[in-house]
Amino acid sequence: MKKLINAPEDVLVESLRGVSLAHPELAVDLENHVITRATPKDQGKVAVLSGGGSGHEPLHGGFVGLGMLDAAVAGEVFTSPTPDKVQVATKAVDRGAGVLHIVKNYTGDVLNFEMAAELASMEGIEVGTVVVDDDVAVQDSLYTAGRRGVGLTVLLEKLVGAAAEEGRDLASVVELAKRINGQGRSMGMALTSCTVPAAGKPTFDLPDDQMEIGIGIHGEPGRHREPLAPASEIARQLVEPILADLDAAGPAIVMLNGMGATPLIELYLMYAEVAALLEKGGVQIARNLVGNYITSLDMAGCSVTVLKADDELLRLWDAPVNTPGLRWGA
Amino acid sequence: MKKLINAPEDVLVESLRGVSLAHPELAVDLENHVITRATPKDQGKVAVLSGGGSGHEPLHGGFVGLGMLDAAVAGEVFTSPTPDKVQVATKAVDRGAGVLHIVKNYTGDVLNFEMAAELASMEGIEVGTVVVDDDVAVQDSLYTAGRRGVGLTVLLEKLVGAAAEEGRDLASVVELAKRINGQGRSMGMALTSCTVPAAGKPTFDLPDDQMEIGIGIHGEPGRHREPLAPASEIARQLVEPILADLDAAGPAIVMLNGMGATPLIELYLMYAEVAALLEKGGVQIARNLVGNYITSLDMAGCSVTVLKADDELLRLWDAPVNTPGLRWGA
Amino acid sequence: MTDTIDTGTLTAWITRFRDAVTEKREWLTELDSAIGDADHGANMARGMAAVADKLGGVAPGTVDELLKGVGMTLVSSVGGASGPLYGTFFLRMGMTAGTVTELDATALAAALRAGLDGIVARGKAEAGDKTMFDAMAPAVDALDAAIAGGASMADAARTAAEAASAGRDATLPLVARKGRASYLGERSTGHLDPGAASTAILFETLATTIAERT
Amino acid sequence: MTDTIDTGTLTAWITRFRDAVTEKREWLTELDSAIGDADHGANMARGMAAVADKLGGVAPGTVDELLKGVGMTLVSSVGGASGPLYGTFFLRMGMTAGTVTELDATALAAALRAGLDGIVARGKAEAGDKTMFDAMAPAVDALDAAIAGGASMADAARTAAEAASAGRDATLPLVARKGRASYLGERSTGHLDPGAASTAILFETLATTIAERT
Ligand SMILES: Nc1ncnc2c1ncn2[C@@H]1O[C@H](COP(=O)(O)OP(=O)(O)O)[C@@H](O)[C@H]1O
Ligand SMILES: Nc1ncnc2c1ncn2[C@@H]1O[C@H](COP(=O)(O)OP(=O)(O)O)[C@@H](O)[C@H]1O
Ligand SMILES: [Mg+2]
Ligand SMILES: [Mg+2]
Ligand SMILES: [Mg+2]
Ligand SMILES: [Mg+2]
Repeated sequence: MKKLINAPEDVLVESLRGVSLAHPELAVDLENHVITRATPKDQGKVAVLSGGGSGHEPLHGGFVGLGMLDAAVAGEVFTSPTPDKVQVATKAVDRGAGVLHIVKNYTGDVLNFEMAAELASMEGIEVGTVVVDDDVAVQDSLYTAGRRGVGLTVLLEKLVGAAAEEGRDLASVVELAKRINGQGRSMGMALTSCTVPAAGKPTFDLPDDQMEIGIGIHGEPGRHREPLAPASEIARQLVEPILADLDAAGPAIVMLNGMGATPLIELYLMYAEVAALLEKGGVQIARNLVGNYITSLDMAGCSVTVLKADDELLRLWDAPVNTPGLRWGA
Repeated sequence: MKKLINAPEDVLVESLRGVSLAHPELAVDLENHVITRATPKDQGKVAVLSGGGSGHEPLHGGFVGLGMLDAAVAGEVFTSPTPDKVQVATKAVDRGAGVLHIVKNYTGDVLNFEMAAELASMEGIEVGTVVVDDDVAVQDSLYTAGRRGVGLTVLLEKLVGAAAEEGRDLASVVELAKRINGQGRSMGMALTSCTVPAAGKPTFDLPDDQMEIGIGIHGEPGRHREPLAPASEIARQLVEPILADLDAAGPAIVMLNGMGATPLIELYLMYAEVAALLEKGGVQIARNLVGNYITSLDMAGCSVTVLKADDELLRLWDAPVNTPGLRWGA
Repeated sequence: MTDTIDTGTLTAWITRFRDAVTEKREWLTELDSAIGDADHGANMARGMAAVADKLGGVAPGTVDELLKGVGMTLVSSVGGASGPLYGTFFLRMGMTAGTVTELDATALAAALRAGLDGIVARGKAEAGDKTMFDAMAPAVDALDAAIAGGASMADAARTAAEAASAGRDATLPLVARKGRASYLGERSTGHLDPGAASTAILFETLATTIAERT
Repeated sequence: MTDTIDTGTLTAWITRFRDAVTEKREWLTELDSAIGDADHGANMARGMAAVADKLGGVAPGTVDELLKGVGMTLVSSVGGASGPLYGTFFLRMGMTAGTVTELDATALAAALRAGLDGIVARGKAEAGDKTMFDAMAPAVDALDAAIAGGASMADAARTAAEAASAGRDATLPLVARKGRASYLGERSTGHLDPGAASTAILFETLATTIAERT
């Protein structure tokens, strides 16, 4: 295992220490693994909190700041944070208007955030929850844990963060979050496995001439393995399942996301392929993001997210955001 | 070779096509591999141009925009652009006040930009040049091509871009650029080699328990090979040569840069180590950047850049910048 | 001597479980690499280390205090799916055991059954979903049956351990329908479920501890 | 028959050089991987393909037109260090040759000498710096000496080719002092210089082409 780390068990806290040193505009609670804004938002506004296992950086800690999250709770690598820590963060950011929990749909995340919400309500804090499940690689049926939450989480955090900043109430923010979740889909692929520090070796073996299609963001192998293909063919394998699942004709926000070890030169190349296919499918890309936003440690690969947009979503998208990972208009 | 590409010889143009689709605020000349701002700066201001081989993204194309570059000229992967293309870009962005060429110190870049400056002056365009050579891994002596230009290029492009935006004349911008070059130093390391698409396999072999110290940004092996070490020890091997070469006590701008395949979780962890060592060395980190800013394709590793700062530099640093790769205050 | 398990022995069980998951940590993670996210060994080792830290040196009070402490510590130190599930297991065990200092065979069986029900209440797993349930349900059933048949606590626990490890092995061909492994669909067959594997360890250590009671 | 080389033969040389660097592309890149940035083969192949594209079908005019065209095309299609250096080489060769349609041995030697001087003017390389200079300077020297000694153009070119390849081989133990390889310091020894390797090909193809003149 080749990583810039000390001991595997210290990765999370030592990395958070770096975040704390690099970003005076954030407050980092090293004991509870919670990142909040150094300057909280105004009293009376809904707070937006997300969290999950670490290893997806900049998600979620890199999205704390004006116009996006109020708090991010970091679990160990690929392991949901525990309810008590989510509860600490929820309490810390509640400004009297309730807290939205943005949860990615994984059994661990769902269970821990459920318990956290129970703890919060025992303390009289109103919590609303959206469970993001946008991954079309997984059949949403009785025979799975449901679709995973992947790339859409980034777009949702941005949009919902903007809505909360406007002063909307919790019910309306929750409704918006669920609407966004309903009209966004993602699909990802990997060229290589990632290596979990504590495991010390790649999660799966992938021969030099193979790739995984339909991966998650935790080094889970994909739905199927395919011979390595050119970017144009990979783009097709990502875009088709999305368009088969979502009537995406019309304006959309599109993200071409890297899994952590894929450089920008490749991501832009992939974006050109993906954009061409989407436009053929009737999608008008109104806004886009190209880069490493929701990663899987040192995995090489990419994912595509398509969110159907309307004037409201585009206005929320364009609203100022000032976080380490996403910044404009501020 | 596992990459998100089609044919190796098309990587540059296809990637630029993606940049063009993703960034309506940029104008991309696909024939000459030149990226400029869609809206040029005001007449009478010095234009700032940089360029070099591709494979270092976001450098340079991702730094075109308000407050930073006016043009970036992209060569083939790891190959300096040719004089004619630099000349096309120089002409395109000259607003009557001359053009600064920011050149990284490699024989190829220096020779091609030299010829380009000759061509430009034949057409009556005033060109000033700064050759960035900040890499302390290389002895600056008669026995080398001199120090390489590496991480400092990012900081220099930001600062000089801000100065040009203020309306300073070419001589003063050149002088500032040279001053910045004089007081900044970098040092890098690799955990893995990168793979040049046209070569199809890693540039160098690095056993699982070894790392390269003192690498460049083109897959050149480092000055020496060392047993793989913890982050704290790696930080020491990067910081010590910088502090041995530069009296860096006092305020500084510091960048902890990833080489392309190293995820943020590791970069922040390294930043904590580096920051601690620098502070022990009397450096007060006034501003910082942590992320992948000047990369070497899919190389895993990192570099440290330290630039001694003063009030003027910090003011220029804080000035608005609005580029795909660096954005604040705008 | 009456056939009971007291807080001291329960503590010994917990300690032995900690030792075993720590020792088998790599194996559990390897199982989780194949069909999950390569952290089950780390999760269990981290959680049980936190539990041992908390127990360390403190005289065990009542059974519910002990087991609820274990559950709370797991909930707040593991995360992932297994944290709330194993946490709930011990919390419910403790609640059902009540403020006593020892359990007889029937009370132990009832506590374990309550723990299992807690896992189902949280995770909604059914038989054949390829989860820890598939090791735990047969174990608890076997324990009940053995005790109903008049077996000693030690024999009943041994039977339960065997049922748990058979249940673990039976997860091999299953297609997962819960947890991360379910994302793999058909590709999840041919691998043991990591949670079923840790559950088999849980019952194996229980049997050994009871057998070695002093 | 007078002992000259005309534009047709010069074109054949250029074409043969293109074929050879294209064929040896992988090897040149491998040499550059060891002490550079793994692109010398791609650079030379790309540049000479562009040159061939430009020459294709066009009747060769004067020697200076031909060689300056080659030089300009290399300058504007290669990039890197080798682009301006090989580009300058051909530009200077053409300027020195002048508006003629053929060169005798002395004129050829003068043109090559001017090309070499151009490379030095741009790149400041000295003997032993481990660059293309270390193959080219011995080759040009050998050609001069052979011609001064009354050798035929073909024999002189063959001698030059042998000197170039000896010069290339002599770069093996050198510590690089110019170009990317210089960053490696002592680690640059034990490898051939890629530019010296392509220069040896340049003189080898010249010798073969002159020998096969019709
Ligand atoms: N809904 C569920 N009900 C019961 N057990 C489950 C459920 N989901 C997952 N598990 C168990 O949890 C185990 C995985 O635990 P662990 O790897 O620690 O957490 P995570 O899956 O969050 O990484 C699985 O092997 C399975 O036995
Ligand atoms: N200053 C110089 N003078 C002469 N030749 C040089 C000089 N610098 C580099 N070279 C030659 O250029 C070759 C490298 O060319 P190439 O790989 O195409 O360009 P780059 O080094 O820019 O990647 C070296 O092997 C060497 O022979
Ligand atoms: Mg996990
Ligand atoms: Mg090069
Ligand atoms: Mg797991
Ligand atoms: Mg090279």
